[in-house]
Amino acid sequence: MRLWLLPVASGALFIALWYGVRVYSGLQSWILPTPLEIMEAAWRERTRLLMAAGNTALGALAGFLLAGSLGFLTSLLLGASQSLRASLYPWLLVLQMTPVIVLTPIIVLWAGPGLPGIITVTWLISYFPIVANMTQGLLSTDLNLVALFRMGNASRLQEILLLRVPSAMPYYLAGLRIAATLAPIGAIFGEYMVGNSAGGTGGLGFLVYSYNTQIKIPALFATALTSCLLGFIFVAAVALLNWAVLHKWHDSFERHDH
Amino acid sequence: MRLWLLPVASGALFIALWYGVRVYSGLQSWILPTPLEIMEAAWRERTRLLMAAGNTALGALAGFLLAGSLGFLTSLLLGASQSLRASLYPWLLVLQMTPVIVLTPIIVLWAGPGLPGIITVTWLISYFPIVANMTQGLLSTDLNLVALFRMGNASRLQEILLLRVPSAMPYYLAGLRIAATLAPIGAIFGEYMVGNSAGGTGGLGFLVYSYNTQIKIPALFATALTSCLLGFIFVAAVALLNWAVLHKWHDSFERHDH
Amino acid sequence: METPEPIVNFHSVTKRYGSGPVVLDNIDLTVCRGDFVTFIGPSGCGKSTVLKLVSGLSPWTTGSVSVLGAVPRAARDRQAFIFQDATLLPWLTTQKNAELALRLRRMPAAERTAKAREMLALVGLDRVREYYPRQLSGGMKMRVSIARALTLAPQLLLLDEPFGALDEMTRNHLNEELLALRAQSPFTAMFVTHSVAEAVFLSNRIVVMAAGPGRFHAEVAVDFGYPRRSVLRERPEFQTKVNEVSRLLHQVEEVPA
Amino acid sequence: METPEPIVNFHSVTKRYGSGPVVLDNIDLTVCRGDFVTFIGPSGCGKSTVLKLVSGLSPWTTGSVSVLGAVPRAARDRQAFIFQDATLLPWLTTQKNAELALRLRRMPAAERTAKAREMLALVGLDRVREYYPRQLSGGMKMRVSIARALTLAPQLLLLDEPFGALDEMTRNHLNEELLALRAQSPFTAMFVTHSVAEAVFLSNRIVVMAAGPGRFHAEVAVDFGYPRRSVLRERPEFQTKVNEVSRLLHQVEEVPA
Amino acid sequence: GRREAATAPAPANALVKIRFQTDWFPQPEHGGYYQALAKGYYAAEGLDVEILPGGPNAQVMTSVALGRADLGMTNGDDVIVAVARGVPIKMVGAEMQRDPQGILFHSAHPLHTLRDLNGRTLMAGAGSTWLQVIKKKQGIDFQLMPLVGDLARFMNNKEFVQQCFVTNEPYFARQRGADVGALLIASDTYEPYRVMFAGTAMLAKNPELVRKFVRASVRGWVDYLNGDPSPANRLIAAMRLDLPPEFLAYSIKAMNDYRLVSGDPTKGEFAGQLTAARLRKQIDLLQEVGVLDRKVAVGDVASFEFIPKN
Ligand SMILES: Nc1ncnc2c1ncn2[C@@H]1O[C@H](COP(=O)(O)OP(=O)(O)OP(=O)(O)O)[C@@H](O)[C@H]1O
Ligand SMILES: Nc1ncnc2c1ncn2[C@@H]1O[C@H](COP(=O)(O)OP(=O)(O)OP(=O)(O)O)[C@@H](O)[C@H]1O
Ligand SMILES: [Mg+2]
Ligand SMILES: [Mg+2]
Repeated sequence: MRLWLLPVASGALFIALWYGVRVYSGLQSWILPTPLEIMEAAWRERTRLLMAAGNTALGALAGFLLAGSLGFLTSLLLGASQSLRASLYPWLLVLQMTPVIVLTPIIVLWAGPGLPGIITVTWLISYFPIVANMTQGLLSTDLNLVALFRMGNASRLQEILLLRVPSAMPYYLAGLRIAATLAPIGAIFGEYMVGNSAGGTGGLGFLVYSYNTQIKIPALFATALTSCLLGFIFVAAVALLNWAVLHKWHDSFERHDH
Repeated sequence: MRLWLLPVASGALFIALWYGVRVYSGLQSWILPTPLEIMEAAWRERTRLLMAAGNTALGALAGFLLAGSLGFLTSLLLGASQSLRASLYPWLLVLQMTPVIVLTPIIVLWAGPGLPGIITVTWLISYFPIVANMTQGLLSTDLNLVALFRMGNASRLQEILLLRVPSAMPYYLAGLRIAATLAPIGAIFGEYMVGNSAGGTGGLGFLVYSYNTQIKIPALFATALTSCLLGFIFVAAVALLNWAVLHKWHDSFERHDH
Repeated sequence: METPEPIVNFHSVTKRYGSGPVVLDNIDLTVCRGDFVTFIGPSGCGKSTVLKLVSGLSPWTTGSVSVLGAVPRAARDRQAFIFQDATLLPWLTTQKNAELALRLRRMPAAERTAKAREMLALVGLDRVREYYPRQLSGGMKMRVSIARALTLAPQLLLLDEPFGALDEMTRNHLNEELLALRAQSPFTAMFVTHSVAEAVFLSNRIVVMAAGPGRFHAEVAVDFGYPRRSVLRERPEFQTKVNEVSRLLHQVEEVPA
Repeated sequence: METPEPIVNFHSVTKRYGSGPVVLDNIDLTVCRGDFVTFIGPSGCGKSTVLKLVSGLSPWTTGSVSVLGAVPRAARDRQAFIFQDATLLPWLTTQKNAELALRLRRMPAAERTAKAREMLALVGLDRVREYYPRQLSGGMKMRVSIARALTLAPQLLLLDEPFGALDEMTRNHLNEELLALRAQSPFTAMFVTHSVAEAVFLSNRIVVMAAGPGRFHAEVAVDFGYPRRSVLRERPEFQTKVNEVSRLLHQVEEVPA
Repeated sequence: GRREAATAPAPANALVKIRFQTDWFPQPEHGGYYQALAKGYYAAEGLDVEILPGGPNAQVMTSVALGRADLGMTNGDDVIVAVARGVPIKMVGAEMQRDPQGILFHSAHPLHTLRDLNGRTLMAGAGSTWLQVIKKKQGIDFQLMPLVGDLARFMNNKEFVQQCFVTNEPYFARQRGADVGALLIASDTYEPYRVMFAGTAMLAKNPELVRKFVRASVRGWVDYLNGDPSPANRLIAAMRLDLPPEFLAYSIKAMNDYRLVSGDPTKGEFAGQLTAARLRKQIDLLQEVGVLDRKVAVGDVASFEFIPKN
């Protein structure tokens, strides 16, 4: 019970601080709008924000699922053999470390502008944390259990699916949690980079453009707020998954009683 | 020995594929330059690239160190108590999920444009994966060992420093590895967002911007390549740290003999 | 002789883990200062659980437990617990692992190094002080854990099958060392073992437990008086006692299947 | 009677871990089909290491090892290994853990479920089939591990202190069950224990090992013939044998410190 | 696929499909095309035009060069630079005689000429051609900040100057109560067009379609700025819910005030016109400041045959 109150309390503190900064530093609403101004703007722009959030959610979700599944599969490959790891990992790093802006023309060209491009950008951004974590997880398996599988003459596939994958789950889920926060901003960034407004309405990234040029700063922050809310849905989904997968056996779920 | 050859071999394959795509798809150098064209451009632009890489490295390094240390400390707070976690985590998520573009004016105002702003953006981008991972690591400590510390009447601080931190190291290092890849692109993105320069010299982000506008695509890719090389230095440093911290005791360093 | 001071009290204690079945059923127990109480009984009957209740690592469900005049947790600074598993920190060497308990008590480095060395020598591990746990054999790991607890010189020592993974000679040797230590700096012991001979050799009281649900079946007093030497094991009254306890054990144990 | 077929051969085997000290020094050993060989010796003398060499989990340094006519690894499909630790998968229930070895052999689900149930019943764990490892007591975990290995009906069974965490009754019961299983579907066993009585009850050969470096000190033949019943333990020749082995053990064990 | 749409022989009465790529989200600066579409000028030429709205990184020239669109529009400089890099496109007509790029300033710290930029901090697209020109050609020195798209910093700092479209940002800054002005970057020394362009393949195979498209588009532009703009505005507004009608009106007025489309009649300029002389001058300038990879001739960058006569 009490645990639900804490973020609210810290939130109240945070908002007070926010007001304090506004007043004390003499900033104006086009640099740092007050929470109230933001809420007003959010209410005023609610239909557009909702529609845009819907569009962004689509890109974010698709990109996230792609990153989650491809990241999982890639890590299996990387975890499966040291040779594959040595061959592929450097190129994955290259992919990860190439600024998206450089890839933008190619993305637009191959994936197409709009949604496909946005999904690609989202995927690119949220993919690597999953791979890095899951791979570390696959390699961190208890060697006593590995010995058990070796003795059981387990195939490489069995070792991976029955042993390494479950034991890497805490790592994978930590990676998914990172990806969950990256997906919505990735989609917004994607819209910012390769979005278009085919069909007339864009996502939150488009609104960022629009509110920025129109100097509707409270509305801009309301857009950011919307993006955070979207992100919370993703994070909550991952937290649920985390609970479902781990609570029965993993030490991160502290038994009250042991 | 042979392990060093593999990335080279896969690299050769990758380059062959690249040429194949170029030829087969009829793309031209202003879309997808060949590796040779990129190397030529890199050589032509070497002085600018080197200078720019130096500037970017500075921002990336500072941002990375900041993220690594603040991320560590934040996680300690989050790992220390469930109340702190409930109070702070949601707001960290908000910070992470707010598109940087919205914060840009505030960053420039508070941190200042140029290097301080760039460092801030780099930090913002590479901070959260560390926090997410390290926190998960702190919470995943073996409960039998926790019981040992409880029995030893360990203070909360001792439990964290002597038990949870070492056992979270594999998670922290996986987070650092992600941050290492994010730092250089974060710095480039930062230059893109909040950089400034006297008349056009800046970091790689500036070059990306200007090569892109000028459709100097091979030079653009050469810039990306430079950014990757920079990233590799970061990743290599983390890999070294990983080895130093874990090889003696952690199962991810498979003993040949057990 | 003074009246013995009770330092552990169980009053009508029952225990279930979460919403699981009853694991300990209506337990009453008083351990007095200087007692060496051994718990013996079938696997899964709740011996480790008794020790966990005393240490405050696990809460009891109904009844009351007090330890050294306080709630169990509050008495931890005067307790040491040798767990059923070695629970070593994998990133510390043998030496550092043995020092850990003293380090938690903030003993200065030099002093605790010396103390840990002494105890490692006692358990015969002087040559592997720089080994990491993964380089130790099963019995060696357990001995590190024993050394770690012994560095503390506690008032109340909880021992959960500490010697189960050791060969008979080492085991007997450590039994004697344990009693020697106890003569030097007296402690009260609550001990779990599966070896009746060990129980008889070490304890002044033996509690025989029954399973399903876990409960106290009988208590046997062992009044050989301390100090005890290894020759005790050869004496006929020792064997008589062993037989008595074994008989009680046979009563409670229904062979499975 | 046929001439016994040798199925494990050590020829002048030495072993060191990495660049560490010599752990096994110049070992020669032949185990024949149907043998029940027990290794007994001080903690850290290399008993587990011997089993690891036979299973191919660890490479030997010099000499040669062959198992079931092949290099050790190649014979794994006809072996089962009960490790010194329970090594259960924490995310599987008792039942699923017990099924694991069969699952790795791709036995159909229904069949392996039945087989695992049978073995869990044998070790007395039918009531905790749905428990996760963290809900089990130390001895219960070890019994799951035993059940898992027994589902395999191997030709060669390696057992590393399987019964060390169990009370005497359960232990004796499982000793007898093990021999009963062996009578049903014969296997060769290499066994590590610290209990001399257990060694004598189970084995036809007992190898007494010495430490520092690990080596074979003596071998004792136990020719009571199978089947053996629990009454054997009461017989004087049993005690004689126990005393003989104990005496050999006393020779090799130098008490530490 | 898509390419055949433009090149396949059109059956009688059937309209020929044309894809036209713009450089940004729909906005009044694209008004002429939407007007031509709304009023049926394209249809009258036998064209079924689809306007592909752009956005950030719209890759207009790439799109056209690869045949994903048949024609596109962008800044004239960019086309010259692209042609010098080997991109197979050519200008086929002007959309605006002068590019609407300008510099936004607070009236308290005004810019009268580009020289006033000396010593100030300018937020602009790094690598923009005009920056090179004024820096290298006119010796103007300034601090550069990359253009991200926000006006917040500008609003907060009276000394700030920022690249803009004279037809766009000033309106919103004034809306928020700032007293601002905008200086058009185009000047006598540097006068980039805003142009329509086509791929060279399209030009070779189907010049007639290009001619028709340019003709109808210019007609649309003239009508948009001089007649009733509401047909185009309705189309734009449907896709840009965020743009208030007053803004559309402002933007149209600015295009007229600066005579961006019609040009200066006293210099003989008219809507759609491209002159070889101005392009020559432009090419030389770009050559001089070093943004061109190789020498290009006027004929490489533009085709003048499609420009409708005044
Ligand atoms: N992975 C390893 N790396 C280095 N040394 C090791 C390793 N495993 C075991 N040793 C060493 O080898 C020796 C023998 O170990 P082993 O586990 O075989 O002993 P054991 O006879 O089984 O002892 P116990 O009865 O305590 O289980 C020990 O001295 C131990 O320190
Ligand atoms: N964390 C837990 N959650 C649920 N049940 C538990 C837990 N720990 C122990 N149990 C149950 O409590 C009972 C007693 O366990 P305990 O560990 O006290 O047995 P034990 O007497 O020490 O056995 P052993 O000799 O095998 O170590 C067992 O049936 C076990 O399944
Ligand atoms: Mg126990
Ligand atoms: Mg062993």
